[in-house]
Amino acid sequence: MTMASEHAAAGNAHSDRAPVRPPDDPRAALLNTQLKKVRYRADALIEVLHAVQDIYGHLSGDVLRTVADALELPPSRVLGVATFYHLFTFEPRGEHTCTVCTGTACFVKGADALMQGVSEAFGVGQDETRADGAVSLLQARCIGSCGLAPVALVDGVVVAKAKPDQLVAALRAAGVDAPAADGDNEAEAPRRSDDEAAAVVPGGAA
Amino acid sequence: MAGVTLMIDGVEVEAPAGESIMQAARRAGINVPGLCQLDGVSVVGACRLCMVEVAGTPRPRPACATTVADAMDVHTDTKELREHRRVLLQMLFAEGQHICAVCVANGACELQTLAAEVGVDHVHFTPPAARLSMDLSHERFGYDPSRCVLCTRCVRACAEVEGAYTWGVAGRGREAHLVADLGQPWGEATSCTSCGKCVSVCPVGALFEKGTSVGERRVERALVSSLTARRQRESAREVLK
Amino acid sequence: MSKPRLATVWLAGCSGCHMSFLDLDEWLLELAQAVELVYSPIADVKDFPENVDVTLVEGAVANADNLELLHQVRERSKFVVSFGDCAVHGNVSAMRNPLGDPGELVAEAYRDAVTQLHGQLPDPERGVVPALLPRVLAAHEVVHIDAFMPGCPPSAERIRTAVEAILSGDSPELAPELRRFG
Amino acid sequence: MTNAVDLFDLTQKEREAQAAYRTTVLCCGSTACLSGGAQATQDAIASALEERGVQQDVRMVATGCMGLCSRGPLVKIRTRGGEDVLYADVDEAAGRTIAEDHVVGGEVVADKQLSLTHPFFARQERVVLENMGEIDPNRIEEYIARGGYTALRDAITTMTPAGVVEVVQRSGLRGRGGGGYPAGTKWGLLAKAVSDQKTVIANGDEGDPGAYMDRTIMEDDPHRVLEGLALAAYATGAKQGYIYVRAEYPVAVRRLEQAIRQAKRHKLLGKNLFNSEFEFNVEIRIGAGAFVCGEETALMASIMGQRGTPVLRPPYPTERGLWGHPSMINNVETLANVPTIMRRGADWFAGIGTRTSRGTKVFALAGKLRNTGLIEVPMGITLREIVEEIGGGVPDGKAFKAAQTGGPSGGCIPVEHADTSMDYDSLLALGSIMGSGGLIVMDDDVAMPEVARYFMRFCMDESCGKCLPCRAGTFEMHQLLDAICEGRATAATLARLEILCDVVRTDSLCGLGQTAPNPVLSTLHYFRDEYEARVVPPKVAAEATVAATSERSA
Repeated sequence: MTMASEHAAAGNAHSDRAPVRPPDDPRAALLNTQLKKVRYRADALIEVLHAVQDIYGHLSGDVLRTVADALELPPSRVLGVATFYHLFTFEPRGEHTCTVCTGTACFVKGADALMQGVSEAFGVGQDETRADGAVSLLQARCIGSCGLAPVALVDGVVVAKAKPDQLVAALRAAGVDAPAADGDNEAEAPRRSDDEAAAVVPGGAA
Repeated sequence: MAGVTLMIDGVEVEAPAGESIMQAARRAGINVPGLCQLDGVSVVGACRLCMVEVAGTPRPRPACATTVADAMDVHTDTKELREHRRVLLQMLFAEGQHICAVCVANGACELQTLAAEVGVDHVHFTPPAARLSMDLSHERFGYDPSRCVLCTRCVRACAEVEGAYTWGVAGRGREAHLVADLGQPWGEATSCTSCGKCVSVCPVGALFEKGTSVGERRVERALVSSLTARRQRESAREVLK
Repeated sequence: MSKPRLATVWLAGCSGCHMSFLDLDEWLLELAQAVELVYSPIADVKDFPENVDVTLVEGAVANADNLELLHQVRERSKFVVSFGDCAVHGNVSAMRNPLGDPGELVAEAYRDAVTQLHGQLPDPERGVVPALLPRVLAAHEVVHIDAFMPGCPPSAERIRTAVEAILSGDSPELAPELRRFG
Repeated sequence: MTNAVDLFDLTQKEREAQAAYRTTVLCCGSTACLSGGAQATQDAIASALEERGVQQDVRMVATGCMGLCSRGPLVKIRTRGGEDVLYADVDEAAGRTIAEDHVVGGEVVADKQLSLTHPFFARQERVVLENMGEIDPNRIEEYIARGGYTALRDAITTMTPAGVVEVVQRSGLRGRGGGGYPAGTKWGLLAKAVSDQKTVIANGDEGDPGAYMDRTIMEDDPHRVLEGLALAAYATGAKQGYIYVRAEYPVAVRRLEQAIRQAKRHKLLGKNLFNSEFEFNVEIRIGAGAFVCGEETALMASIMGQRGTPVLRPPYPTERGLWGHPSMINNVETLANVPTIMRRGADWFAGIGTRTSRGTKVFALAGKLRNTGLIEVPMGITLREIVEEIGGGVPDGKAFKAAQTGGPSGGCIPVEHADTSMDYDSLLALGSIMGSGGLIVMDDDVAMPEVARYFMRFCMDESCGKCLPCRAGTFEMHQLLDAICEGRATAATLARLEILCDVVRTDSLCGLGQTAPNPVLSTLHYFRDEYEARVVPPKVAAEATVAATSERSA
């Protein structure tokens, strides 16, 4: 017996586990399908968390508890894994996203200027989502298009040999407006990625 | 089990095979500094304070996680090791807010004692300007994250000895921190059995009994170690029966 | 040969280190024979003098006055000792650092706290109180320090051992049991 | 397919089918060219051919990376009996022109043509990338038509496992992931381990910023990875394989999944391969954004669904690995070498490169260069040859200052050492490492303390936090580099930085921490004057410290 099948067998014993609730939420149904697909194997935690993020857009405390119960893992383990990997996020992303590659080639060719240009044009900080939820400015580890540096993604579409104005134009075209001038955005603190994580993880080092 | 003979700091030491350098050294009266190692729970080799030089190896090895071997030549207290330990301890002080004067563990703190022993009389790194709030939600215990040294003794005692898995490490790198269950206040962590093992193994004042004031730490650190040792002895007897 | 010129200064601290110093009782008489005390909070001297041999610095650097005095101390002393945990690493004085903006702290302490009777803010502009630094610093973050004497406060024995060593020109490094923080 | 004869049949059929076309249009469909508009180019060519009614005479192939990413989209025209013609910067209009003038009219479009004798191509030697730009990665038939899976067949049907280990050993192949550990030795260790639950793992967690060799191999020649892994399994007695892929590479995941399905269908994976007792299955595991998972023990933790924190070695994975069973981890590029080594022989492979570094190395050539992209060169080529001949030199009248190899674990090689041979040992002697193959060229606009700070920031963000020296040390080093870059540092700061480098390098638990100081050490070594130029007197530094704290708390 190979290891994979050994673990599968261990998982099969639990395939009658209670389904994710609420049953009338289509997202819960999708998650159930995913859990069944991995046969409730504890070692599939990362795959399940990817699925949760695909389905719900982000990871929340409630769903993490559900996952912990379904995979029969201690909640502290689930949170530990979820917060270890950078791709998991604890807050909903903005309607539009601009992701600047910060790989070495892009660094050498001015990724900083791209970041700053977008940040200033739309009033959104690095790794932040603007208070109105219109746009998130994120950074990516090398996306492996170094020959085209500097590179950014606007709503997932690669912009090669990018210039700041080009990104600003692309985001404007996608429908992102400049920040409100009356300082409303100042009054309302920007949603930092960490804040929501802190809600899930109170007492966490901010 | 066959024994081995090795040299530790120029002293000939006999040790059973499978023992760690740290254990062998201790029996020979040589105290190798360390924070994450705790008898009775698994070895992680993470604090790196117990690094020792082993002749013939390119870099120092953690004494807690290196098994003795015959004819091994170990040095635990060279000038270089001492200097590294001083730097490492300073890093620990700078990671949190370690203010002995107002700490429950003052006078009974392993970090404080190590600093004095190794010769850390000031800290060259700047502590972070972070605001970490205490968790006093548990009815009997408190947790001050600013005093945590991430030795994970509590995590291992909770998982391996109590079996509750309440404590875990969340976050990564410098953001790594302890969490109870899904990060809710400790008092609301449903898996916690309030057994207090985590508090007893904490080398510093991060986990403490409520109602104890500066320098009043009372719990016995050897509790978990003796518990595990007793358990192993008893189960060995069971097998013999 | 003239006697060594000794000074002690009190920056942001509780004066506990100086109290501990005074705990040395009759040894203080011996010390008085051996050195000339040229500046100290327990002596009525207005300005920090020139040509000091040894200065003990109690307290952290928390405000503009502390900063100015410490620079003066360094310029005018041959050997500067961080005296007690506040000077050594900020200690209790630095506990405000994680709270951020000192302005809020001052407001809480002088105006907003329920225990406040007068509700009046000190005004650094009028020179009544010195302006707080954004962050409390250990002495060695500001100037070079020649020796460190931890403790909150350092015990009388510790002070005596250290000062005797320094005055006799020996290594000021303290034994493990005498260099514990707290 | 149940036996080796079928594989020949399939090969034959595919070759005949390909030969039936008069013209083949190979369009680069790699991620880089696609983001440069390759899909539109391809569509333009297809519709032009359709309008002219010649589409059935022309075979259109969306291939993997052709290498010269900075000049994409790239298109290659192959005519029966003629020489290949390569076109660069082919936008929609150019695609249409090429289709009409060249494919239909037989006239080469001179102004878009790029000579294949261009040093960028001529100086390369392709082993791992031999199929790049030649095959459609979506079709197993094309891989097989170029000799794919014959190495696996021949190994299983004619060789003992020990014989395969011996070939790999004799070839001198070393790990391409960074460390350069001899692959044959590693295979031998796993082969010796006694267990019926061994696993082999392909490490596709290419985390170095500025490197994309493994991504390209996985995306554009996925069967090569599978074949390499299957050979490793046969040689070592493993039944289960895993490919651990960065989540940032979704295309690689899709292509590998598809390749596994195809291989299973053709009985190249599964039970009784080539009618032998040998059984081998492969699963893909996806990371979630953690550089440290490139480290063997962290990678295994991640495969098991845990935090990717490294554990102490020994025991080594070949003794106690995945789920406690003996396991072996090879980098994707290492495995991709193996099928060719098996087909062409250990001696042939050992004949390429230098005495201690055999074979070729794939580099992701990037930074301040005229030609950037993916190259494969024999070990022992000099840095200068790569930069000036293949890379076409530094543009805009700027001077070549340094090249960075090995990413955050590597170092900067200054122009004075540009004539050094690119091999494991020479790079190590210069204070850098071969690394996984990122090669970033810098001109004199780039300030070295800032480069060091960039890499330290990376290591700090990627430290797993388990061991103290790496968790706190990378942070403290970054603080000091910040102080240096911002004019708050004294000479003492530099001294402290060097002590920290020593502590973090010596005492860290895993390779991430042990190598994190390298970019600092190498720039301090070669460009110390740049650091010293930023040092200020103590009083100025103290004032700046006070000012900086107020900025930070504001």
